[in-house]
Amino acid sequence: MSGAEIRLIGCAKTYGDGTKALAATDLTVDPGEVVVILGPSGCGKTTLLRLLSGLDRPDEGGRVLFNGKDVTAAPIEQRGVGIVFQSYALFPHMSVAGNIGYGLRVQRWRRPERAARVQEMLATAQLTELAGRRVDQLSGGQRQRVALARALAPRPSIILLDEPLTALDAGLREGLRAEIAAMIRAQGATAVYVTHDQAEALALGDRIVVMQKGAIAQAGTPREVYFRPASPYVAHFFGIVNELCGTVTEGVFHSPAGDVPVPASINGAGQIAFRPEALSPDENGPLAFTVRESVFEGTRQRLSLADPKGANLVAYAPGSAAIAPGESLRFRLDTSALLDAGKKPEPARQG
Amino acid sequence: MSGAEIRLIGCAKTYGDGTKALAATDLTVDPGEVVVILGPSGCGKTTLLRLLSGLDRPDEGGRVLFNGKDVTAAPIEQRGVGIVFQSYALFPHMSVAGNIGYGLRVQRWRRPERAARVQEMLATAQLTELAGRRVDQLSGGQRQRVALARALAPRPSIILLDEPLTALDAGLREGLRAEIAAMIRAQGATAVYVTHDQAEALALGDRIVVMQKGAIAQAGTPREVYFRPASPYVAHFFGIVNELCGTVTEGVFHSPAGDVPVPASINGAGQIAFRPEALSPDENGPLAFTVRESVFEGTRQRLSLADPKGANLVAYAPGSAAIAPGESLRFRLDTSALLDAGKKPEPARQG
Amino acid sequence: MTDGRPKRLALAAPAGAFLLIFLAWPLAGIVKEALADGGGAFSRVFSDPVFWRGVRGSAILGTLAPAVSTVIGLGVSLHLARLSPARRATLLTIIAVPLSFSGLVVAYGFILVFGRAGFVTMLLAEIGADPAFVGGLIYTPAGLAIAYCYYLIPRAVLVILPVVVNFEREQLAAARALGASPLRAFADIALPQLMPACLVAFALCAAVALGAYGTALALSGTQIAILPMVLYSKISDTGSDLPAAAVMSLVLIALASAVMAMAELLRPRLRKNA
Amino acid sequence: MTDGRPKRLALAAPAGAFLLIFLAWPLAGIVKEALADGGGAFSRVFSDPVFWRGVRGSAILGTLAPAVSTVIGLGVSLHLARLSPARRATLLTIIAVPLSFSGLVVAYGFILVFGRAGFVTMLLAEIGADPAFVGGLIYTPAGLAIAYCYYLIPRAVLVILPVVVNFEREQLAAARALGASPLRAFADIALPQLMPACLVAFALCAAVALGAYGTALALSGTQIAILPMVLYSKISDTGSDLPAAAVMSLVLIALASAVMAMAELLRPRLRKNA
Repeated sequence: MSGAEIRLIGCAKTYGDGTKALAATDLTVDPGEVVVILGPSGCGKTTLLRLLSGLDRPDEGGRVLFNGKDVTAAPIEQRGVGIVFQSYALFPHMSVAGNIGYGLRVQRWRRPERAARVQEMLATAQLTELAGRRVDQLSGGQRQRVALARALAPRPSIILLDEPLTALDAGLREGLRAEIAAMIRAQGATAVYVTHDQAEALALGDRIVVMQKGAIAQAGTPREVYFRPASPYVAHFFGIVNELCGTVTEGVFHSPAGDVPVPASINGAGQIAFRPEALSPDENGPLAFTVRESVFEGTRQRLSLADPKGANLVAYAPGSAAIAPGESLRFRLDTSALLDAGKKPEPARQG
Repeated sequence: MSGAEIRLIGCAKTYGDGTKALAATDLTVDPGEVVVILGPSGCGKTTLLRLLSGLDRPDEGGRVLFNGKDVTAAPIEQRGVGIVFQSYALFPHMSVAGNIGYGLRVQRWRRPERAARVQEMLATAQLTELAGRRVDQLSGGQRQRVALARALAPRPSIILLDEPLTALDAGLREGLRAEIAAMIRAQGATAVYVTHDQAEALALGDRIVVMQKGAIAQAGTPREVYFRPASPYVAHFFGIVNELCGTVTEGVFHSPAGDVPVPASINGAGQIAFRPEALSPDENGPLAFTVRESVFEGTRQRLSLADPKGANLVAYAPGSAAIAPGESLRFRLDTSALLDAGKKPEPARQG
Repeated sequence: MTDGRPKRLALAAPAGAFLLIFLAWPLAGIVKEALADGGGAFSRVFSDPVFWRGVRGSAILGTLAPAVSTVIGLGVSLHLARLSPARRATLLTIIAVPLSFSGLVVAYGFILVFGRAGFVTMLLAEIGADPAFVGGLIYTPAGLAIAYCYYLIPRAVLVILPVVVNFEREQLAAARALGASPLRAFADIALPQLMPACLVAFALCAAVALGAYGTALALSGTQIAILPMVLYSKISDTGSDLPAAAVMSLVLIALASAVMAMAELLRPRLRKNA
Repeated sequence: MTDGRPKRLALAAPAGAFLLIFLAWPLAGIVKEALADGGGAFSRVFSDPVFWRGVRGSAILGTLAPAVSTVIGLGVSLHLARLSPARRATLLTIIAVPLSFSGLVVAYGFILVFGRAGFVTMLLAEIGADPAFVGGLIYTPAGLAIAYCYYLIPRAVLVILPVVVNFEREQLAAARALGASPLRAFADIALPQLMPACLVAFALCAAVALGAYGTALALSGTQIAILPMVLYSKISDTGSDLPAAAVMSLVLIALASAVMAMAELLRPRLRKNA
C-alpha cells in the first residue's frame, strides 16, 4: 500500500492541568514523504505525534485528516497507522514471529497470507534466524527492528516513529537509522519521525519540522534548515554558530580580526554569523585569530579561537599537525556560507 | 602536592573463577602525566585500575610501586589515591560540602584548613552555590564534579578515574571532559583515566594505552596511536579505515580505481590503508569511485563509495551541495597519511 | 572489595542458627511425635470424621478466600497503578492499615457489625433477612472466608501492584495501533503478563487462609470446622492425643508447603515479565 | 491513553467498598460499643491491674521481639546481599517458609522442643539447667518474644534486604580511598543509609508483635499477661464486660497505629536512599 497524505488543521493541545503543549498547528505531509519532527524535550513534538496516532485528541476546532478523511474522532485502532515506540513496547510473552504476526491476526488475515507476510518481514528486518526467540533474548537494536517489522507488517499507509533510536547505544544508532530509512521507503508509507537528535534528522528526513515551545519554528529540507535557518534558535539547534561583530560597508565586512569581502545582500549588518566549517586555516587568509585551545578529534582538531576583542569562535583544522594554544593563525572565510539567521528571520514556513 | 610516579611490574590478574582478566603487564606513568587506558569492555582496563586502587591485588609476582614504594599489599585506604567512579558513588546522606569534606575529616585536617580547602574545591568545581544541596538534587554533570572535587580535596598525588563520563548525556560530556582535564592538571596529580570512548582518549590523554584482551596493544601519544597504529585492531578502534587493493610498483600504486604515486617505503604491498579524511573530492584527482550513499551530517556529508571491484570506502565532502547516489566522483589521496597498520605491526610499546 | 571469608561466615551464622532453632528443631520435634506410636496416629486421624470435616472446611476457606482476594486485589491494583505515585503511596498506606491491627480486634469488630446482634445484621433484618441466618454466616467456612479477605486483599495488592505498575502501558497502545480493541488488547497483552502475579497472590493468600486460626477462634471458639480448629482442640483438650495432633500439624505443613511451592515455581516468570 | 471516568470508577469501587465494609464499619462498631455506657468503660479499664500487667507484658514483647528480629534481619540481609541473585532467591525462599506455616503448628513445634518436656529443655537439664525454669521461659513475655522472632525475622529481612541490595557498594570504596578504615566506612556511610529501613522493620515487627495472639494462646492459653490475651479473656468470658473489651480494642488499635505511623513517616526517606 502506498503512503497516505496527512493534514493537521488548527490542531492545538491543552492538557487537563492547563499545560499548553501545542499551539494551533497546521502541517501537511505528502504521500510517501518522510518528515522528521525535531526539537528538545517539551517542545510539543511528542504531543504532535500523539494527535496523529489517536493517543490524544486535539483541542476543539483542530482536525486531523488522512487522505482527506477526517479521523479526528477515530480511536487509535481505526486509524490504520503503524507506531514505533522509543521503549520498543514489544509483547514479552510472544516470540519474535508472534509479535510481528499479532497485527495480522487481529486484522484477520488468513493463515497462509499471514505466514507469508511474517516471513517477508522477518527477511526484510534480517530477523529470520531469530523468529522463534523470546524478545527478552534480543539486543536493543534487534528489538527495535522487531518493533518496526511489527508496525509495518499490516502494510499501514502511515507510520509514526517516536524517538526509535534514543534508547540505543550511540554506536548502534547510525547503522539502524539507515536500516529503518530503507525499510520505510521500501514500504512506501508516509512516515512521521520524532527525534531530538539533529544528526538523525539531517540524515533521515525528506523534510525537517523544527519545533520550539509548542509551535513550528521552521519546516524545510535538511539543507534549508541547516544553511538557511529561519531564526537563531534553529541555527543553534543544528550546530555551532560563530558570530563576528563588525560593520559592513560597500561589500566589505570590517572587523577587529580583519576585513572580508561579503555579498551585497548583507549590507549594513552589525555582525555576521557562520558555521565552523566556513572558516579554514589559510596562511594568506584575511582573518587572524588566536588559538585558545585545540582538541584532537582524530579526523580533525577542533580549535577554540579568540578575536582581538575576545569573542569566541570555533573552527576545524586537519588533525595531523598539533596546533598549540597561544598561536596566532590566519583563516579564510567562505562567505557564500554566511547564515542570515541573526538579523531577519524568515517567517516560519508551515506545511 | 605534585604527582607521583606509578609503576606496574609484571601485574597479571586471574579471578577466582579462573578468568584471566589481565596478562602480565608492565606500565610506567610519569609524575603529573595523564594516561588514558582505552579499550572495549572486557579488555582488562578496569582490572588494571582496580590493581592500582587496591580494590584488587595482582596475581603473585606482580608489583605496584608509587614513587618507588611498593604498595602491592597496601589496602586502599593507605594508598592515598583519589578515585572517581562512573556511578559517582556520592554519599547521599551528606550535602555537597559534606561529601567534599569527608576525606579531610577522615584524615583529621584541622577545622579551619578543612573549611578553606572545601571552599577552594567548591570554587574550582563551580559548585559554591550548591554547597548545601543534597546530592540527589544535582544533575549528572554536577554530581561528577562533586565526585572529582571530593577525590581531589585531600591533594592525592595520584587520581584514578573509571569512565567518569560514561553515565552522562553525550551533550554534557564534552564540556565536562574539558573541566575534568583542567582540574586534574591544575592539581598536578598523576592521572590514570579509563574509558571506552576513543574521542575522550584522543582529547584528554598525554598518552593513550590501548588494551586488547587483557594486554596492552599499543601505548603512545594520541597522534601516534591515531596516525601510526601498531595493529589493525588499534587502527579500527580509532575510526574508519579504508582499504584499497592493488599493487605497488616503482613508487606507484596501481588499483582498479586509478593509479597513485606513493612513498617508496611501502613498495611491494598488496593494499594500502588510510582514513576517510585522506581522501578528498577533486575533479582532477587520480582515483574514481561510485557514490553508493550520501548522508548529510550538516558540517559535511559522508559518502559511501565503491571502487570498480565493489570494495567499500568512506569519504567526506562539504555538506553544501548534495551528491546523489550513483554519481561517479574523482578523488585525490593524501599519501602522507597512509596507515601501515595492516602489514607490519610495530611491537606494542609498553611503559 | 576484598572481603575475608571470616566476615562472610560471621554474617551467615545468625541465618544458620535461626534456621536451625526456629525451623529444623520444631519440625523434627513434630515428626518425632507423629511417629511416636509407630504410625498408629496416622490411621487414627485419617479415619476420624471430624478431621475430614475440617479438611472440607479448610478446602472451602482456602479456595474461596484467596480467589475473592485475588480478584479484588487485581482490580484495586489496576486502579492504583493509574494514580500518581504520591496518591498511590497514600492509598497503599490506608490499605496496609488492616494488616497492622490485631486479628483479635478485627474479629471483635466483625462480631459487633456482622454478628447475630450486629449493626448490619439488624439492618438486613428490617428488609426481611433472617438475622439468625445472616448473623450465623460469619461462623461458617464461607463466611469466615469473607472475613479473611480483610487480611488477604492487602497481601494480594502488595504482590500484584508492582507487576501492574511495571507493566509497560505502551504495549496496549501498540496492540491497539495494530487494530485491537481496548478489551482485546487487555486480554491478549496485559492479562497473560499479569497472570503469574495473580497466581502467586492466590497461593500466598491460600497458605495464609489455610493456616490462620486466630480470627476463627475469636469469632467462634472451636465450633467452626476447619483444620487448625480441629488441631487446636486436639492440643488444648486435657488428655489429648498428642501424636494425632502432630499428624495434623504435618498435614497443615504439607498443605502450606504445596501452595507455597506453587507460588515459588511461578515467581521466576513473575520476575521475568515484571 | 484516553480512559473514561466510568472505567476508573469501576476499578475504584471495590477498593472503596472494601475500606467501608472491612475497616470503617468494624471500627465504628468498636467505638460505639466503647462509648456505650457513657465512658465508664474507660475508667473501669484504666483502673484494672490486669490491664496494666497486660500493658507491661506487651511493652516487653513489643520492644524485645522487634529489636532482636531487626538486628538479626540486618545481619542476614548483609549476608544475602553479597550472594549471587540466584543463590539469594533460593535462601530468601527458605527464609520465607516459616511465614507460610500455621502459627498453631509452630507453637506446637515450640512446645515439643522448648516446653517443659521438650527436647532442648531436657538437653539443657543434663548440663544442669532447671527444666522448670527453662521450660517455663516460653510462657513469659520475654520468652514469647523469642518465639515471635520466628515470624518477625523474615519480615525484617524482606524490608531491609532491598535497601541493602540497592546500596551502592562503591560508596564504601570511595570512603576508603579517602582514608577511612573498612569499619569506619561502614559506620559513616552504610549505616546511616540503612537506618531508615531498620527503623521501618522495627516498627512493622512491633505492630505485629503487639497484635499477635494466636501463638501466645496456643502456647499458654490465656495465662500470659499481654494485652491481646487480656482482651481475649474479656471477650470469651461469659457475662463479659463488652464495653471494656471495646476500650482495650481501641488501645490496641492506637498502639498499632502509632508504630505504623512511625514506619510510614520513615518510608519516604527509605525510598529516597534506596
